[in-house]
Amino acid sequence: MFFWQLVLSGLSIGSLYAVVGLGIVLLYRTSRVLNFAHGDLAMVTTMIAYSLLTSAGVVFAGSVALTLLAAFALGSLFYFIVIRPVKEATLLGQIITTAGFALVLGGAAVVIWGAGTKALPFPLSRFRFYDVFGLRIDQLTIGSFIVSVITMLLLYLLVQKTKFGLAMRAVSQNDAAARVLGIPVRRVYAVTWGVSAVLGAIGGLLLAPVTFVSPTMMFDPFLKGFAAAVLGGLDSLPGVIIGGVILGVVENVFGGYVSTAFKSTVAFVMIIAVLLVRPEGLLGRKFQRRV
Amino acid sequence: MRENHGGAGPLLEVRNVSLQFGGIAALTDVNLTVHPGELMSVIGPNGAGKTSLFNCITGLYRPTAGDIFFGGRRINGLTADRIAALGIARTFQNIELFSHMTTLDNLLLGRHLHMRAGFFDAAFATRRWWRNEVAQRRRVEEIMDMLDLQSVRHRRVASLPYGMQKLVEVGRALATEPRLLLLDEPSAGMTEEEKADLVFTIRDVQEELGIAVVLGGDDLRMVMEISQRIVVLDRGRVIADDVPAVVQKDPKVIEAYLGEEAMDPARGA
Amino acid sequence: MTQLIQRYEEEMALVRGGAAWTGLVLLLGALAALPWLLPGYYVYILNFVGINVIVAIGLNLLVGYTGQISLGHVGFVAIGAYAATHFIRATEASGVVAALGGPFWMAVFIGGAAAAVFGVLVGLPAIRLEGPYLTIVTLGFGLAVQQILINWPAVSGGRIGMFVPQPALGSFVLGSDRSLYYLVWTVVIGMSLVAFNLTRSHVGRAFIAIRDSDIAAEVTGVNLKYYKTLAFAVSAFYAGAAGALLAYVMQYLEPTMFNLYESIYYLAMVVVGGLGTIPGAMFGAVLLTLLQYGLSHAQEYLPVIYGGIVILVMALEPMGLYGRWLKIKLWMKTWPM
Amino acid sequence: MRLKVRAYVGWLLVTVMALGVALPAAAQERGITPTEIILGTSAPLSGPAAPWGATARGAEAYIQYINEQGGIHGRTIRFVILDDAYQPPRAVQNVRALVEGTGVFALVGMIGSANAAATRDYIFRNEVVWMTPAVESDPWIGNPNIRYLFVTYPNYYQEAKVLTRYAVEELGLRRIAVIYQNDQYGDNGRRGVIDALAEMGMEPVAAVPYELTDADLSVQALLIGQAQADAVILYATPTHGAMAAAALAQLNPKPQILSSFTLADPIMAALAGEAWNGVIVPSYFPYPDHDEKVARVLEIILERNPDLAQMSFNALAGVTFLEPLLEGLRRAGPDVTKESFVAAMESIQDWDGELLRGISFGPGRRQGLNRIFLARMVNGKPEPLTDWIVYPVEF
Repeated sequence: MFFWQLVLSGLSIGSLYAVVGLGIVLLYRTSRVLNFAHGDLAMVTTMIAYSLLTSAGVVFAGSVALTLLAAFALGSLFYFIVIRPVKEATLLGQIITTAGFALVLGGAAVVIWGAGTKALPFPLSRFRFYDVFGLRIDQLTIGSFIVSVITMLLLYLLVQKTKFGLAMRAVSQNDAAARVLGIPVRRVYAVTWGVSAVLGAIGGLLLAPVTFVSPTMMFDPFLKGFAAAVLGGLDSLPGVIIGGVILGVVENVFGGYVSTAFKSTVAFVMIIAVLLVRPEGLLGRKFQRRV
Repeated sequence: MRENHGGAGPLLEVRNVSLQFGGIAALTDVNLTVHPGELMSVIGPNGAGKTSLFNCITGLYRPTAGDIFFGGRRINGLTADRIAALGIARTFQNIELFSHMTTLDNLLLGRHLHMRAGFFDAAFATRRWWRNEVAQRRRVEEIMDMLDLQSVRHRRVASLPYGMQKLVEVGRALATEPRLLLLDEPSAGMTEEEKADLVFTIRDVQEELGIAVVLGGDDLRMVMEISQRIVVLDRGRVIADDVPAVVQKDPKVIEAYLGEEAMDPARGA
Repeated sequence: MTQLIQRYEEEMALVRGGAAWTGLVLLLGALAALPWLLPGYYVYILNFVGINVIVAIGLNLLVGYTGQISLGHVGFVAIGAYAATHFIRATEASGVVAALGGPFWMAVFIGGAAAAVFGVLVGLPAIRLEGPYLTIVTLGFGLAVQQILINWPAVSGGRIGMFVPQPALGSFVLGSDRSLYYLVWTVVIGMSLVAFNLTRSHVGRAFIAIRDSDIAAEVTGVNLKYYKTLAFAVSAFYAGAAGALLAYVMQYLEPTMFNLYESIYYLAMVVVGGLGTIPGAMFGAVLLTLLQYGLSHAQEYLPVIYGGIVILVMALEPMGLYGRWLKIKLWMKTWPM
Repeated sequence: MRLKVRAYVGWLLVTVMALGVALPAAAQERGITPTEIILGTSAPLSGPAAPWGATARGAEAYIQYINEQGGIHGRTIRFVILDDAYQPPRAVQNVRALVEGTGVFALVGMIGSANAAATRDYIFRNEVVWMTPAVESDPWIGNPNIRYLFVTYPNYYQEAKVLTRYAVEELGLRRIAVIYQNDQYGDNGRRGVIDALAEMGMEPVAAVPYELTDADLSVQALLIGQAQADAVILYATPTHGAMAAAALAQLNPKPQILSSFTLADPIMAALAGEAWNGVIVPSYFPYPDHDEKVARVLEIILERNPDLAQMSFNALAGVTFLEPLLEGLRRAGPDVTKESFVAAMESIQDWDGELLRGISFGPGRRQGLNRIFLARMVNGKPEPLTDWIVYPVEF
């Protein structure tokens, strides 16, 4: 029972890693930008939700809607103001630019909202339980699991079934060709940034009842989301979901049976081991050298 | 490192080489021989497998089946740098220069194999390193003279005109002092004038330096003009291997090219 | 012919022309005089500047020259710092090496060498991995080093930390800011010289060749495995040596000092200063370290300012500060008199 | 062209900021001028430990109030706060800048074992007055260099012993476990629990660490459940304390939580919600809800810095670092010197301040505080359980 309880809580945190990682992957496969500000973007949008819910007194559903809108705006704004001018930068240049943005967001959050930890009023309770096959599951876990799955489905529909998704895939294959075909490449990038930030915001909102709201709340979840993305293969959306779930379960089982002190480290050791065997991640496309 | 290819044995021998990507066959059962000092060409319609063949020979791809011998030694399975050390140099269809380096440095990199100074010599600028470096520079100087590159000596190669870049690439390949030089579409994108110069250079290389040259499918008129022998690939298979006059009339070759368009000597393949 | 050779050697020389020599001598003179002109706690900052210059130069060899990303460089700094500290403690206890004139310079070497060994270990997977995948391996390395140090008190002293004996030359203790300053900056100058040597040699050319086109480098005879691993080893050596100096300057080590943010700061120094140029790495390290230490008064605004500068530089000057400097120099040269 | 102008303006900005390494004023007799007393601290205002920065802000607000009342013996107090972002190298630099540059009379507080450890040799060597570094007591016990150090901060180790004994003797719980942060603070708590149990011939049923970067403590809680603990002693930051409490609340049966005083913050009830109900928490100064003087101080600092409302406990703790120093300065009179200040501090015996109660220093005694009391959190409000519990003075 102890084992299955560990697996269950691993699944629940892993699905949140996956939601965070989805934003990273979506952006990477469309624009080849590795966004190190993804976590801090999510944190800031969660802070916005907090302000809406507490100071502004907006109802929960309304706050969530406004927060997701804000996330979208913030993400695409960052693309237009910062990323587009440095579009030609190397992978490293982009990492540094987004890391700089992360510092700005993290610093601004401390200045605006203060450094303290806050509680986000959340409609689901961690203290209402259901017993299923002898396992204890709380309302929050069930709720956030359902929201994660819905988010993944919606993203699937967006990417696979809509015209915009098609444009996104075309741009990810070859942006020059896409431009020739009349696809508004810049707008596709900007929207992708927006959608990615929205995914981050959903992750942040779902994590808020667990990690609480503070300027550092996304530090670990971002690293894990990134790790899940790499584990699954950076250009594979199903990959990051599988990667996140594996990561959550493995680190929990390791923590439960071996050591809680090395719980976080084991995730990265596992990734390195996987990459040594499959350099492109579990479901990633193999990169072929072109001459 | 360099072995002597005693006698008149073949310099390069490609035996029954096949290459597959996933389920797609890029090369099927290719046989090919290059003799020392020879100037030959490998041509074929687009996607016939010329570049794949070059990549197999230079160690960038590993053939799925078959063997490649160079100077009597089996080289498939060796890393690209080891093959380069044995004496095969090449240029690329889409220029692969070190774009942030100067012409001089690009050519000096061609001398990398000939540096007899190690890491610590370099780190502490020992006399051995200094001597070596000067020796390499002298050799590079000769190549720059030969290719007429002195005027762009200190220019970053990315800022050079296209034809000039192609020439720098040839220079870099020559700087390694190869016995076999593979030129993958060297004249693509060149002006007629540059093409004429190139023919001149290729002949020089082959005749004066005694290097065997393999031209990868290029301007057909030029190929017919200078090649001693032509191998024709079509969809990864060798369909002809003979002197230009015979190949030109081979119905299989004409048919292969007709797949796209009637054989037009002025058209690039 | 002799004339030709002289021309080559002239081209290969590090410092060309009288003006450059004068500038260099002035710079060195200023460096030597600084600790006598500034209060001690500024000299302490300059020691950190020097340490970060070393890390940045080494990181630039890896990132700027060879094109391999490392987000875990702080791990190498940590390994160097702890290796050097253990060496100093052991020799101090035994008194053997101290008799030879003090282990302080050897500690710098030991720190570098220990880190270089790990550099090779991290460099090996790098041969197969590209871009973001390599990033996560180095990131994981950095996090793992910190985590292991935290949980292995025998090596790190755990979270209590570990105190570092002061460097000694025989019986002469070099603990003051000024003597540490000369130690740090001598190492800075020596290691910069080595870096300059490497970058103008076939080794440096091979690094750049791998960055610009690894395929072409390989078919031209560059052994990718060797040079990629070498770049990691050399870069780690610089970081490790800097770690040893950090141990001396801080005289105290604690695992939380070696966190992910430090790795990002190091990368920022290299990028802000200018990728692929040694003076650029120096510029970046000096500027960003001074900012970090100098803006304590700005208090919680520092991350915003720091991040803002990084974004500003990336947006306005992708070639970094050094690129801007070269343009200004060119502009002054062409200024109509 | 416009782009170029923009670029140059950008560069100008960068250069000015780089030169912003402000030159400090020269100091005379350190930290005491005819009109001013200069105090300083290095605190984490940014970075992962930024919440602790509220201690410095609380002290700052209180000093503002003191100055508005006319200062001390006609001198106003200048309080310089430098940010170290919780990084030891920067803490060292800040302390040096404060001592050598600003020329402070005393340093107030210092957050984090590593920062205190990195700076303490320097502070001792330069004989700087140092008020209450917020760290464990181990480095001070038996240390001959602490003449200018005055501490009114609870001893984590002794506190853990008090909590453990209370759980066993008063609550009758037998299966005691501990969840602790994997650092000096947590280790002190863990050792206290183990030693107190050993004195009673018992052992903890589980001792589970977590890392400061962990974002979810459900594994730790499951391990506690697996060990069937009926009491958990918690050594954590407020955020992790709340995470742990929420995760422990999912266990069946739910163990009794006893936590370190660092979790005596009102934010805990907001964060952990009903999971914080019934938790037993010590404190070393009375709660504002029960004590008018404390409530008044809280009012004073919130009037001057309303942002501190969400971190009122940290802000008040910052005032406790400062309070004995102000008393010492008052007692030392207008002609204060460092030595007369030390003598004045040593004259403080069983003194009640606005926040602190029963503080004593003396020649050879630098641990001014050795008492805590326990309270139970009921619906977010503390209900006192015990009177002051006194533990041994060790330094």
